[in-house]
Amino acid sequence: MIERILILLLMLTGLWSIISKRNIIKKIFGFTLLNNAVVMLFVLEGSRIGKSAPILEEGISQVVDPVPQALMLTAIVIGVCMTALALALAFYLYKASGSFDIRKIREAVHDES
Amino acid sequence: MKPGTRWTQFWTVLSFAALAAVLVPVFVIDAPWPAAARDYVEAQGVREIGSYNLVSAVYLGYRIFDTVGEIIVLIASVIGTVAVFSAAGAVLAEGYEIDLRNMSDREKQEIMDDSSFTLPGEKRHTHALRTHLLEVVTGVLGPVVVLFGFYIMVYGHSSPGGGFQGGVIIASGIVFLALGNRMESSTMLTRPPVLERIESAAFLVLALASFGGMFTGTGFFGDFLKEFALYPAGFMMIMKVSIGLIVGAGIGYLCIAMVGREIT
Amino acid sequence: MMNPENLIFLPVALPLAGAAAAFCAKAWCTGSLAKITEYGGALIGLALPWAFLAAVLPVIATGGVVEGVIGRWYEGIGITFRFDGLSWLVMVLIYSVTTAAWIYSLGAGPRNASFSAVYLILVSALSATIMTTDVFNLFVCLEMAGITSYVLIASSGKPGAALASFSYLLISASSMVFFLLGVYGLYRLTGALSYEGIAQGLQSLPDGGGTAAVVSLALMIAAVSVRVAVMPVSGWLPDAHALAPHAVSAVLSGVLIKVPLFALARVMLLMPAGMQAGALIGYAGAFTALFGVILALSQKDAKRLLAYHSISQIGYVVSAWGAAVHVGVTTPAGAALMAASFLHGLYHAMFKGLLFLSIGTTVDRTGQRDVYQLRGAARILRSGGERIPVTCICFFIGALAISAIPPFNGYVSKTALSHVLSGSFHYYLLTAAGVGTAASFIKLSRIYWPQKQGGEHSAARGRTPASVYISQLFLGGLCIAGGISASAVFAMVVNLLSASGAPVPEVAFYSSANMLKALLTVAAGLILFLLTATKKGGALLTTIRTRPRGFQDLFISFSLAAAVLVIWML
Amino acid sequence: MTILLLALVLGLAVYTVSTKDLLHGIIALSAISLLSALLFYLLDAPDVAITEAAVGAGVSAVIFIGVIRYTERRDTSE
Repeated sequence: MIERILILLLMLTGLWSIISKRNIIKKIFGFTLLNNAVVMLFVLEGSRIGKSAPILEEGISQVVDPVPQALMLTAIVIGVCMTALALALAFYLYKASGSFDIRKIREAVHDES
Repeated sequence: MKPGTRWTQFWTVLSFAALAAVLVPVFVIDAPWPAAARDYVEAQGVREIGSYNLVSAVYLGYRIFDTVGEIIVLIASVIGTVAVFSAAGAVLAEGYEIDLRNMSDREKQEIMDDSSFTLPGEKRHTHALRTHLLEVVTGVLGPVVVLFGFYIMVYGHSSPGGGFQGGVIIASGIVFLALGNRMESSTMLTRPPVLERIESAAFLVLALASFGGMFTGTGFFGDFLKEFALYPAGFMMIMKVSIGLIVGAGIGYLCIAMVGREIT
Repeated sequence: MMNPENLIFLPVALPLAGAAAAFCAKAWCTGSLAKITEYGGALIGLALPWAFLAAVLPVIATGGVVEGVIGRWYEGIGITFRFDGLSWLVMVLIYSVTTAAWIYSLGAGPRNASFSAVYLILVSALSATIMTTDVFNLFVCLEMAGITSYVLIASSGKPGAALASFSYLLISASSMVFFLLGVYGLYRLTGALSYEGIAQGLQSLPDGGGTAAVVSLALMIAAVSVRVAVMPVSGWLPDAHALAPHAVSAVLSGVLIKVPLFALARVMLLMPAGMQAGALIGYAGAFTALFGVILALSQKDAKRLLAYHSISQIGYVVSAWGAAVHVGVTTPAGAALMAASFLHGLYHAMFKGLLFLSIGTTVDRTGQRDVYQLRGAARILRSGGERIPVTCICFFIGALAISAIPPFNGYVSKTALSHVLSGSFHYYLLTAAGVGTAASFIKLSRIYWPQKQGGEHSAARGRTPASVYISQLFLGGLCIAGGISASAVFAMVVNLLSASGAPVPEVAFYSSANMLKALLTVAAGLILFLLTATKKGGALLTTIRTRPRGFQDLFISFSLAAAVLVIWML
Repeated sequence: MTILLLALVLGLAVYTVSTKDLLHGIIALSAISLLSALLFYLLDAPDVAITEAAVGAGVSAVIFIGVIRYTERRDTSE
């Protein structure tokens, strides 16, 4: 129970970073934390049943549920792909506006409308 | 302070608190974990997929399409990231194509400085992190790391590991090669066009392999080598190797792009 | 191979193979061989699926539903795809617009093999999104469609597009994390990922899953709503759609915001609370239609105006869709609502795609995007080698269709919508939105009016490529055909959607009352337009246009929308 | 043990979000990835642990640093 509350707090930290920070790199940090928190939650709860890692060898039974682990492999990779693209765009925006501050970027980019 | 700012802060806090309150019920579920899927995979996984690592059995067998989707996300991300970077003026990985013989020492030094690992605000001399030692060690370690990546990739059915993990290790090996050999003798493997060829060819293999099962009665992304039984988990091997090559070449390309030099 | 269980995967597999071929063309081939490989890949990915769609129509039309598990594994773990009437119809939507937009991109750019590869991946992901019946696979498919759209938006190379792509990426990737949390909740409770397994699992639980299940579903719905751009969470859309390359704008507005919506319909039927949520989303959609059109009317950038219209029109689709989910899709009333909703989605894809392509051609040619500045566009287009004013005619077809003038397709779908929604609260909001639509298109069509003073626009050089005209004529033809064959198409959509053969509601499309209503709407629109052209109206529009918009607002509205949705469903 | 690790992760996350030096934030983020890899190993998920270590501490750190080194390191907003 305490573990899950800690993960919830981790998730909220990430969300807070996305919502309230003006530096776009900080926002990307927040997204990474958010993604990590869900991965941790899945794996933590997935290991509730079973006693050993899901690799069948002699005399091993009662493994943990392999499905959430397989899902989380996918989620981790998708998260890092999004992070990479977001960073590339952040880099581009920095080159275009000279700042990581979202308000300055918006001012620099959106002067036409 | 502008008049709107406090109002925005109020809404920020309110919405944050509302979402936090809403999330709590999901986090406090205390029902017993459903074991149906686990029991099925534990009983049938080895027989059906041929993999002792049950995570691999799910990842590369039962739910192969999720994995393929993830790899496609990776491919699109690499294409997009590299395109955005070059649009931003960072001409990538230029260092490998430069002919050093006709350059003066000062130009060489500039390239060295540009391609160093220095960060803005660093007080040390510009290429302090890029020592001769680093070059030698990474250059020698590179091939070993690539080999180790292949090992992880191929043996994922009986031990932790698999296509993706092996691919990431291969990518780091490629980056090692790039760091080690960049000035004197360039390796084929660290050239972006070569990496792109590997990536695209592996993607084509992956896409064509998905059709195989349609002719042998196992369906889309089905195990069409089941009847031939050349090797346990033969289809899984094709998937693993092509995924590993896509990931290795793609992430290697991405990382080389990141440590490449900038021309503005 | 001809086994139907294999065939249904072809719309996913063929574009994927095409994308691989296009990617190989970039890496391996040079010169004309590269072009041949790339076009071959596009042919595989965009043309062959049409043959498939034609081939399976007889099966689907008789109420047949084909289900297939990928790799024929055990369906408790494997990924099940379902091909039914809804999938067939949405695929027609996907392929008609994506084919036209790809042809357009040949002439007007972005013209390279990477673009084709990413574009074909997008097509494949969209086809998978509508067919999948597995929550985690839906997550993966949405992410696939998402990342390709971020890349395509950013590919226009403008800083504004990069910012739009960044905002869209961050809000939609973050909301997808909450989607994943919803998947966790459902898997935690039921141990299943397929819709069928989840529904059974929830039924066997004592309290149907309780609060946790409802919250999980609400998080998933809120996350998908971000993609659909229903009003509180639509802030990312105008910039993204206005600044993307024209061909991409057409696909984004036409296809990308609708496919997740119809995929969501399957998810919402998992539990009774989902039907509750349908009502709320329906109301949100009706308000979206009205507010979207007010914002559209105030814009001065031509493409941004169209982008706000996308929000408004998706509001029409969503309002009927929400009502359909609320009453249950399988009931006769629900089937009719769903059919009207889908029909408007399909027709909107066609005429909005057409509008984006023709306005895109115009602004490229004239180098001017401001609606208040640009005049005499038809003449400038003629100087680009356009003997017959194809672009101009196509624009007017699209504008008349979106303003619901008979006999174009927009009239048909809006008549169907007002028939099935008549008497409800939505109906009045949608009628008001129709007036605004007419007004804003009168405003937009002024760019083709003859110019009074001498031309100072820097017209682009060179001839407009033929593919630009082909794609516009293709979509324009579809708009007219959809309008003329109204009753037949509506009956076919109802039949395909209801599967059990629900009665087709008799809609008198070309009755005098409906025609009169269309005329009155346009007249009211003209009055509204004249009002906004006055000094006071113009000042009001400027106030609306220049209202502050922040990045934070996206997240604040997402959080609040999710919270409100949960409270509503409980 | 898991509680301890998670508390450490949470502390690092707060540091990541609040620090003014983006490079420190990146290093803390990599440390979070390594700690969570350890956590996954303890929770009988070796595959996820390998992936998280390789991706979180390796690839994403390289990309973050690659961006930071061409731009700026200080968080100058606020």
